[in-house]
This record gives sequence, structure tokens and C-alpha cells, in this order.
Amino acid sequence: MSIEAIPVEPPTLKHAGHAAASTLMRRHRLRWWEASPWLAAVAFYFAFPDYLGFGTALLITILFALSLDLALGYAGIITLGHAAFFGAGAYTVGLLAFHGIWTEPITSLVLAALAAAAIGFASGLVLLRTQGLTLLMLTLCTMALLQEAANMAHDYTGGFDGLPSLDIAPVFGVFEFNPLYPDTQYLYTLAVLLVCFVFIRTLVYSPFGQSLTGIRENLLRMHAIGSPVRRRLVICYTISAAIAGIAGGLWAQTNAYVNLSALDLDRAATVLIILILGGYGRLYGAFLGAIAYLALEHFLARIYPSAWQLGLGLLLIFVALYARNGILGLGEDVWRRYRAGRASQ
Amino acid sequence: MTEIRLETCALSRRFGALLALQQIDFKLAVGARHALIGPNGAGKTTFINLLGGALPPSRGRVLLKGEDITKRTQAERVKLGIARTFQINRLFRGLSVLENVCISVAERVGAAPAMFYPIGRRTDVIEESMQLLEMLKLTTIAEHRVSELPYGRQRLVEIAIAIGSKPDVLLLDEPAAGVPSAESHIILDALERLPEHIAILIIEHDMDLVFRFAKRVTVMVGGAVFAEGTPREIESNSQVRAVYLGQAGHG
Amino acid sequence: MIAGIDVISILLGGLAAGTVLFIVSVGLSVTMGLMGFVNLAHGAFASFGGYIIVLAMNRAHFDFVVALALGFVGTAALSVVFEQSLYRRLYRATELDQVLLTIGLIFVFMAALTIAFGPQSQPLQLPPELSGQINLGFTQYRTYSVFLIVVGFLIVLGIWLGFEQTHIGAQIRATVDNRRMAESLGINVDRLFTITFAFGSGMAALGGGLGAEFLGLDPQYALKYLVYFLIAVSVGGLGSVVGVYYASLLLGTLDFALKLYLPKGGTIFIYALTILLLLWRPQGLFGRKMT
Amino acid sequence: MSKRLMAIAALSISGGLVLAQAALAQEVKVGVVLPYTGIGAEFAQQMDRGMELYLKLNADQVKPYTITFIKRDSKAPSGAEAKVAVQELLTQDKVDALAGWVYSPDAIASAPLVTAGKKLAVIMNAGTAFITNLTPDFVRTSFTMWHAGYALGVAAAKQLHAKTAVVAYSDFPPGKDSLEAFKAGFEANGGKVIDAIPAGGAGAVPDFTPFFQRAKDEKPDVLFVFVPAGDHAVAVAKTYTALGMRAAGIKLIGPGDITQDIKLQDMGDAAIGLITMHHYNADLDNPQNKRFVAAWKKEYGADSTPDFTAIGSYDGMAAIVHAVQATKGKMDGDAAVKSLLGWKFDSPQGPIMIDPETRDIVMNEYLAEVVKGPDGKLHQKVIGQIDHVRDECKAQAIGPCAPKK
Repeated sequence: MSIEAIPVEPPTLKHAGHAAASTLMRRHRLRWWEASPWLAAVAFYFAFPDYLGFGTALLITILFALSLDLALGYAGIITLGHAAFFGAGAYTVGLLAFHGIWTEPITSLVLAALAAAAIGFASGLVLLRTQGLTLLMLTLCTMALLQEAANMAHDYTGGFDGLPSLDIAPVFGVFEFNPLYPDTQYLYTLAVLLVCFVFIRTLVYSPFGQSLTGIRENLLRMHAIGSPVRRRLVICYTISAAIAGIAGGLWAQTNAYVNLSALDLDRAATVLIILILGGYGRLYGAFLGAIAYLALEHFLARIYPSAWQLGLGLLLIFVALYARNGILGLGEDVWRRYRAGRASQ
Repeated sequence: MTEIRLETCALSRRFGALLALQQIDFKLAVGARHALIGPNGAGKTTFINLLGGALPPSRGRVLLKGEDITKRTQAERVKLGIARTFQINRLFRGLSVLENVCISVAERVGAAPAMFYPIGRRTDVIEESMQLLEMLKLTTIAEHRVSELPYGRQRLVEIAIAIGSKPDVLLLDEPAAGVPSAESHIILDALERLPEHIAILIIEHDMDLVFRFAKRVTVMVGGAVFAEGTPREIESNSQVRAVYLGQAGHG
Repeated sequence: MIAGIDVISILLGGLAAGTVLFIVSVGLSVTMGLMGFVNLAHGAFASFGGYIIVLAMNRAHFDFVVALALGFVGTAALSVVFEQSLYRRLYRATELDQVLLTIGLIFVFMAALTIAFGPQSQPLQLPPELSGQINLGFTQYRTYSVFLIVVGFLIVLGIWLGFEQTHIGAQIRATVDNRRMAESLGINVDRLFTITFAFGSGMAALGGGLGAEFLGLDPQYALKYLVYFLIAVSVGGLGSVVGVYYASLLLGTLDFALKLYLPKGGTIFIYALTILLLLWRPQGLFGRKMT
Repeated sequence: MSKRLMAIAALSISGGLVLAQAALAQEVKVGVVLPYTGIGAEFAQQMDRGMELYLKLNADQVKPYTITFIKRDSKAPSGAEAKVAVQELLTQDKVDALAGWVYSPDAIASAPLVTAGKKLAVIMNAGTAFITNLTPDFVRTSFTMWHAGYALGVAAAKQLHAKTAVVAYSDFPPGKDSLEAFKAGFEANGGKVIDAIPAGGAGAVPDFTPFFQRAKDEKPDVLFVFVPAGDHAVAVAKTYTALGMRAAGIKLIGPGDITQDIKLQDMGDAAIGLITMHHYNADLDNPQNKRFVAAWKKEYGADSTPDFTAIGSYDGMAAIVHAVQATKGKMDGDAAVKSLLGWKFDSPQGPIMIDPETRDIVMNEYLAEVVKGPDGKLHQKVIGQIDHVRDECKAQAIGPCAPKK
């Protein structure tokens, strides 16, 4: 794709010391707090062995939301059809396992990613010419078509009833998936999430990532500086699709089950909500959004089933009104105010 | 006679029934400081869109260094050295001034497609961007978010981004538009600091700015070239005064 | 043998289906076109209005027409409250914030309706003169479908006249065309939007009530049919009333005919049609090219 | 070898649990998995009531034990949410039995967990036939599409003397099952299905007009319709009448899903004359049902009514209570399941039994016609009855019902 060689630094770096320059040069460096989500995830494993099923679902949602963030948050591709890729990945894993063709989990995930990427690339080529509501509807309808196709291929996909009792080979041939106490599933998912996250993080801080941000911030200007906008968008969309596919693959593996809901509008809408809720275009928004949404759904639903809908609705309204850029955005504002307050003293 | 950088032959563009540009023959010399003036709706911006490749012409040709680029896309023309600014800011408002320029520079030096190392390692890109900001006296605000800058400064960023692609031809669409006259001098200072070799075509309504900056002026009226000459010739041209300067007046 | 089905009944069936779609979606199109506000909660207003209408008939035994009027007014009133208190703050926010707000509203509506009236659906008991069959001379057909088609036509005619003939209509058209220009001409766009928003929501209420015969009416309504409303709006072209009308009728009829001849195709058609139409005319059939 | 070791280990563990629980009070925890939110919410409500009402009406049966419910929302039928719910019920709440499952996908996805959990799991609605093959711990007190579908196929040919039929079904597995079942029963008795029309999805109520118009044009003797219980039925009846199909001499028949008691009055006079085959309707004339319905209306309001989803959970609760008594409250999975094989019960729907081979229900099917009663309300009048109907899909080991090798 592109030459990744980093040219030797120019002789004079007289501006390296300048605040702006040094911020930009240090921006990608890891900060201490970036370890916390992962530490928390490991802590969760030991603290709540009874909640690993929920935990696994949470991790998968985070990954799915991250994939969307790449397309929507960074490149500004507004899509309501991202479940198409989640489903593509899920069915790739599911079909391979159910028909006894391939059950090795990690390679299955790779295949899931490829399948999803293929669909992402194809649809991206056609759809990414459009924008706004049109793009939204086109992505949505593409997903709906896939779902209906999966329903029609009932004999292979099991349709609404899905593909039952998938047996997935042990990870590295050693670690069995345990249905009752899904510890293997949890750690496995966590590992995959970490790998994908590192990849995405590298991507968004790269020159490519920056040009995506440029496209999001001002399309016409990107054209005017001679950027091959469409190609960039398609590449980004394809990568995003691949990661969504991995999330779907994980979902199929950890549930040992796939059905049409993998391709559902509910799923696409939910992940969109989660991302906006957490804050898009900000990597960690996906984490916060997923945790907030799922925790609320999971525990409010226990207290009083239709309460979670109400509570969730109110939360969304609140965030939309008072926390532009989602929970993370709110946090950033508070932090900035606090810093400013300190400075003024 | 100085060497011609950009040239148009019988360039025309129509929108439906309206003939926005008719038979424009125009020459832009190397290192030119050329102003394009005329009443609203004279077709000035359309002309720039045709030169930059944002719009295809209905008829006629555009030549860069004698080579026909009429069929070239906007992106290709940028690579060939034609950059432009917009009448209304088109900036990456959420990003810092430095990043705004970096995006442009990275695109030019071919760094933009790179995925697997952070932009921060491209110190060459950052360095060049900083130098560019320095030239435009913007280093002090390099860290600021564009959206937080006063409008005048934003107009400078607009120019900086264009310079980022190291053009030989720079098309400026009303760089001082919307800038309070108290500030408009900073635009002029900036323009005067641009490298000599760049051929600059500027659309501007602020006549002081035009006559102080431009070495040559073309007056466009109703989609056609009405007059061309040195600022003094144009200023003294009675017809021009009649159709344009008079009504435009100046502060 | 299927070929034996007379074209007329297909046309009537399709038009009826399209009309329902139109009545609910038209308000959405106008408000989205006017303010560029992505109001996903439009369907929630439709269900709210539907509940008023159906309950007014079933519990308070109001006359059908009276109930419809109640639904329109009640929903319009409610929508103004929301518009003033919530929507207004997000006019200049990003589409995504608007999506978040309006999806939140949908959830609140769904929960509220469930808590208030239970999860079950509310049946619409048609007045006897509208149920059964009617003889159109050339064919027998479902009375209610015919009634809907007529109503739909009257509505689009009314709105069209309103747009063309009245001052406010002119203002709306101007604003849809070019908001900045309209504002500079001293049109009070915010007030204008409040009015259109109320009207659009009222129309949605009518759609909820009139459509209940086909779509049913339950707390899930707003989410269940959201996609169809969006399809109608996007294919019709934002802000174009006539566009939504034609788009709805076109989609309704084609979908109807295809379902009838190729039932195995399931829901494929409606989506495939939308994709094709949008690729052909990204702005929608009657949408203006936006820059 | 290692398998056996594991088995032994597992046994000793569960043994340990049993002892631990025996020591505890006589409380039996039942984990309930139902879609309390979303499109299934109405089912959940009916089934909750069915279970509660059984305990109210049969307190003496339950003594000395106390049954406590732990309810979890299975939400949308994706399988995933139900699975998390089941997993937490088993591992966190340590329930003694599981119950519920409105949607087949949820039951299917839960199967491996149920196997691992080694607890009795009573399916009270999910209808896909092969589910009970997925784990030995599933017992189903609700129907599959084959019970009514096959029986109606037979009745349509024999009792209604229909020669030709058109089938319109919601395009999801229960619909396809119904089609298969009806076809099998109908054509085995000389009938002919001349067209099968997938009539929209199960989620949102479609406009049935195009599908029924197609059917009308084909002029069959009967139109067999399967739609999921819920709002579809109302639209079906209305469209049928509005298109004047009765006048055209086409009988509308189907499983009881199209005359679900809670929807019947909503359907209005359009429903009069509908003929359905089902194992329960609220008008069944037997003492148990009279008592059940009376208690229901007293408990949940005069205009509320039980229906077959409620009866599935009522019988399911009876099954669980039987297992509790049989295992002295220990509720060890295998023992609990064993105690239900061949279990007989006098249900409001008539005598039922759990088939020892398939762990599916064996029950009577009633052919009923909708009539207007003197009270001006719609009622279902039994006009025929088939006793001891089994799930023919498994009985004849058709397609996916054939146990996997």
C-alpha cells in the first residue's frame, strides 16, 4: 500500500522545542492512565468470576464500537449499517464451525475479518460517493438486504433459529471454552480486543489517521489540497469493516451461536448510540459508552424490566443536551475547567 | 516578456442558460502578483474554480507551463502546483493551527497514506509546517484550535494550508473577505511575505489592498475580461471607474 | 393463474399502503428539509397520536373524525413543548447529537406507553361505514383502502396549496431552499420551524391513527417502522412534500405488486428499490442538490 | 478416560451442592428467562401470571416448599442476552430450576449452558420442534407447530372436506414448521397444498393484502394461515374479511395463534367463523379451566383473559412443583428430569403428559370455531377434538427433528 519508511530527520530541528510542535510529536505517546482500562479488565476477571459472561459481551461491544469509531468518529462516515460487517464476521465463524469445516478460533477470526473486509470494500466503493441521510439509508438498506439474504438461505444459516451449539476448538489447542464459567472466552476476547486496539490506536495517530480527521473536518478542503479522498474513505471503511467482522466472529465463538440478530438494525443502532454516548472520534469513548450503556441495560433491567428503557432514554437525552461529545467530552470539559481554575489562582 | 506559468484559451463555462464565463483568454506570469477585480457575479470565483479544477469548463483550455491540463482533476492539478484558498473559510476547525498545515504538508510530501507510524515521527513534516507558520508569523498561535481564533487569523491559516502544498500558482479568493479593515493589513503583510517565484492570482474587493499588492490587474464584468493593465492604468481607466470602482468605492 | 389478478386491485392496494407511509412521513420530510434536524422521534409522535385517536374511540367512544382531530391537536401541542424545551437547543448541533436526543425520546415514549397502557397493542375499531367492501363500479374493493387513498390525496393537495398559496408556505419554501438567505430576508426561521414541527407532528399523529388498521399500534411502533419513514423521506427528497407523496406511492405500489407476484422475495424489494433509487438520485427523486 | 474422570468430578460436585441445599431451608429458586421488554413483553406478562396463578391455586401442592422466582429479561431474540441471563442465574443465583423461553433462538442458544448447568429447564413457549434434542435437561410443556399444524391438516381434509389449500405463513422457522406440519397432515389425507406464501416477517405486522389477494385469486377451499401469536392475528382477520374472501367461499383456518384469546375481542366480527386447531382456548369447558379462568379474571381484571401462552407456563409450573416434590426439594437435574418423564397432569387444557422419549408434551387438540356469544363477546366453540396428540415431527423423525448422530 504505502512506503512506511520514515525519512531521516532533517538537519535543523529548530522548532522541535516549540510547544505546538512538541505536543504533536508527543501526542501518540502512551500516557500512564491508558493502562487503567486493561488493568480494570483484568481486575474484573478476578473480582467478578460470576459476571464473565456479561464481561465478555461488554468487551465485544467495545471492539464493535471501536470499529465504528474509526469510520464514523475519525473519517466522519455516518453509517447505520455497521452490523452488516458484524454479521458477516459472525456468520463466517458460525458457518465454518457448524458445517464442521473449520473450528480453530484465531484463524477463524482472520477469515471473519477478511469476509467482512470484502463486503466493506465492495459496498464502500459504491456507497461512499454519497453523504448524510443518503449514505445513512444506503448503509442501512445494504445491511437489511444481507439480513434478508441470510434469512432466505435458511437451510444453511438456520435463519431466525440460527446455528446451534457451535463447537469451537480450544484456543492454541489448550484452553477450552467453558459455557458455564466463560473465563477462557473472557481472556481470549480481552486479548483480541487489546491487539485490535493497539492497531486502531496506531492508525488514528498516523498520517493516514490525520488525513481521515481532515476529511471529517472539511471535505472540500481535502479535495483542494489534492487528497484522494474517496480512496482514503474506502480504505478506512474496509479496515473498519474488518474489525467489526472480528467483533462478530468473537460474538459467534463466545456464544457458540449465531442467528439473524447479528445483522439486525437494533445492533447497528445500539452500537451507534453507544459510540455517541461515550464520545466519538476519541478512542476511549467506545469504552465509556459501552460500559455505561450495557451496565445500565443489564442492571436497570433487573430492578424493573421496562425501567431500563426509561432510564436509558433519559440518559441519552441528558447527554445530547448537556454533554456534547458524549461522556468523555463532558469529562474533558470538566478537566479543562478544573485546570483553568487552578491556573487562574 | 516574462515566462508564462498559467494560461487560458477561450475558456467558457455555462450554468444551464446562464453563460457565467465567456471566451476568457488570460495569462499569469511566473511570480506574478495579479489581481482579478469586478462586480459581484462577474464570474471571478467561477474562473478560479475552473483554473483549480473544481469545475470543468464548458469550452476552452487551461495550460500550465504550456501543457494542457484542462482534463486534469483537482487533485492532479494540486500535485502540478496549483493551490487555492476559499472565499468562505474551509478549515479543519477542530484541529490546531499546526495540524491544519501539517495535513496539507503531509499530503504533499506523500506521507499521508502511511498508517503504521505516528505523524509525530514525521519531524520533517512538522518542521516544514512550523517554518511555514513562522513565515506567516503564526508560530505564536500554532497550538490554538482554529475555531477559537479571530476571523482574520483564520484567513491566514486558510492561506497557510494552501502554501503547504508548495504551489507555483496560488489562487486567492478574497483573502481579506470578512476581515475587519483594522485587521486587513495583517493579510497584506502575510501576502507580501510569500516567496517571489509563486504566481499569485488574487480576487479582492478591498481596493487599497489590490493597488498596494498587485503589479497587474484584470477587470472582469459579466463573465468577460473588461480591461487589463497595471494598477495605475486601471485606476486611471475611466470606463473601469464608471462600471466598477465608482460603485465599489473604497474606504 | 396469478396473472389473473386485475391490475386495479393491485394499484388500489399499493396506493393504500403508500398513502399510509406518506401521511406519517410527510411531516418528517418537511422538518428535516427545513431545519436539517434529524428527528428520529417522529415515529414516536405518530404512535402517541395514534394512542390518543384509538383510545378516544375505544374508551371515550368519540367519533372517528373527532378522535382524529383530537390526536392531531394533542400531538401537535405536545410536540411544541418538546420543540421548545429540547429540540431548540440542538438546532446547530451535529446530526449525531440530534440522533442521540431523538433516540432517547423514542425510548422514553416506548417506556411511558408501556407503563401507562401495557405492552399490548391498541386495536383500531373502524366505524362500520369504513369496514368491509365498497363497489367502485369497475371493481369491488376494501372500503378503508379507498378511503385512505382519497384522504391521502386531499392531504397532499391541501399541503401543496398551503405551500403555494399562503405567506407562511412561501416562507417555508424559501427557508428550505436557502436558510441563510431566508434569515437575511428577516424570516423568523425558529418560529417557522415551531409551526412546521407542530404541523408535521400532527400529521404523524393522523398517520399513526389512520395507519393503525395496517400497521397496528403498540409501544414498539416508533422503532418498528422508523426505517420505512426514513426510506420514504430520503427517496422522496428532503423537504419535498410532493416528493414524499410520489416516493411513498411508488414504493408502496412496487412493493405491493412484487410481494404479490414473488412472495418468496420477502422484504428484499423495498430495500433493493431504495438502494437503486438513491444511487440513481442521491438527493432523492425531488430533492434539491445540496452543496 | 479423562472424560470419565471429569464426569465423576462433576457428579461429586453436584452431589456436594445437593447436600448443601438439603441443609438449607425448603426454598426452591426458579430462574425465569422471559422477554420483559421489547416485542415479547406481552408474552412475558401472560406467562408470569400463568406461573403465579398456579402457585396461588395450588398452594397445598407446593407445601412444605416455597418457590421463589428470579426473573431475568431475555430482551431481543438474539440468543445472546438470554444466554447471559441463564449463565448468571446458574452461577450467581444458583437456581434449582430454569423456566421460560418465549423465543426459540433463546432456548437454542441456552442449550449448551443448560447441559453444563445440570438443572431442570422447562420450556414454556419456544416452539421450534428440535429444541428438546439439544440437551437432556429440556422439558417442554408448551406446543410445537407440529401439534396443531399436523392435526389441522388431518381435520381439514377429513372434517372440513377440503381438497385444496393455500398456506400463508410468517417467514420464520415456526411459520415454515407450520407449513410442513399442515402439508404433511393434509396431503397424507388426500388434500393438496396448491401454494405456499411467505407473508412478511414476524417482527412487524405486515400489510397482508397482497398475500391474501394472491391466495384469493387461487380459489382454494381453505386458506391456512400461520402468524406468530400477537398483533398479526388481528390484521389477518381484518384483511380476510375486507377482501371478501369468506364471500368467495374460502375458509380461513390456522393454529390457535390466529385466535389468541387476548386478541380475540380486538378482532371484532371479522373473526366470526374462523376455524382453528389448538390445545387451549379460554372457553374450554372443563372444571379445571372454569376454575383457572375465574381465578384469572378475579386476579388480573375482568377484561383480561388467559391464553395458550399462559397455559404453557401454568403447566410448566405444575411440572416444576411435581419435580420438587419428587426430588424432596433437592432438584438435582437428572432426578428432576427423570421424575417428569411420563408425568401426567390434569391441566385446564385437559389431560396432558410428558412424552418419556422426547420430553415434549402430549395433549389434546381442539378444533374450534369463533362464534358470537349471547354476551355479545366472541367465543370459541369446540367442534372437534383429537386426543393425545404428539409432536409428529419427532414422532416421524422428520428433518431436523431426527436426533443428531
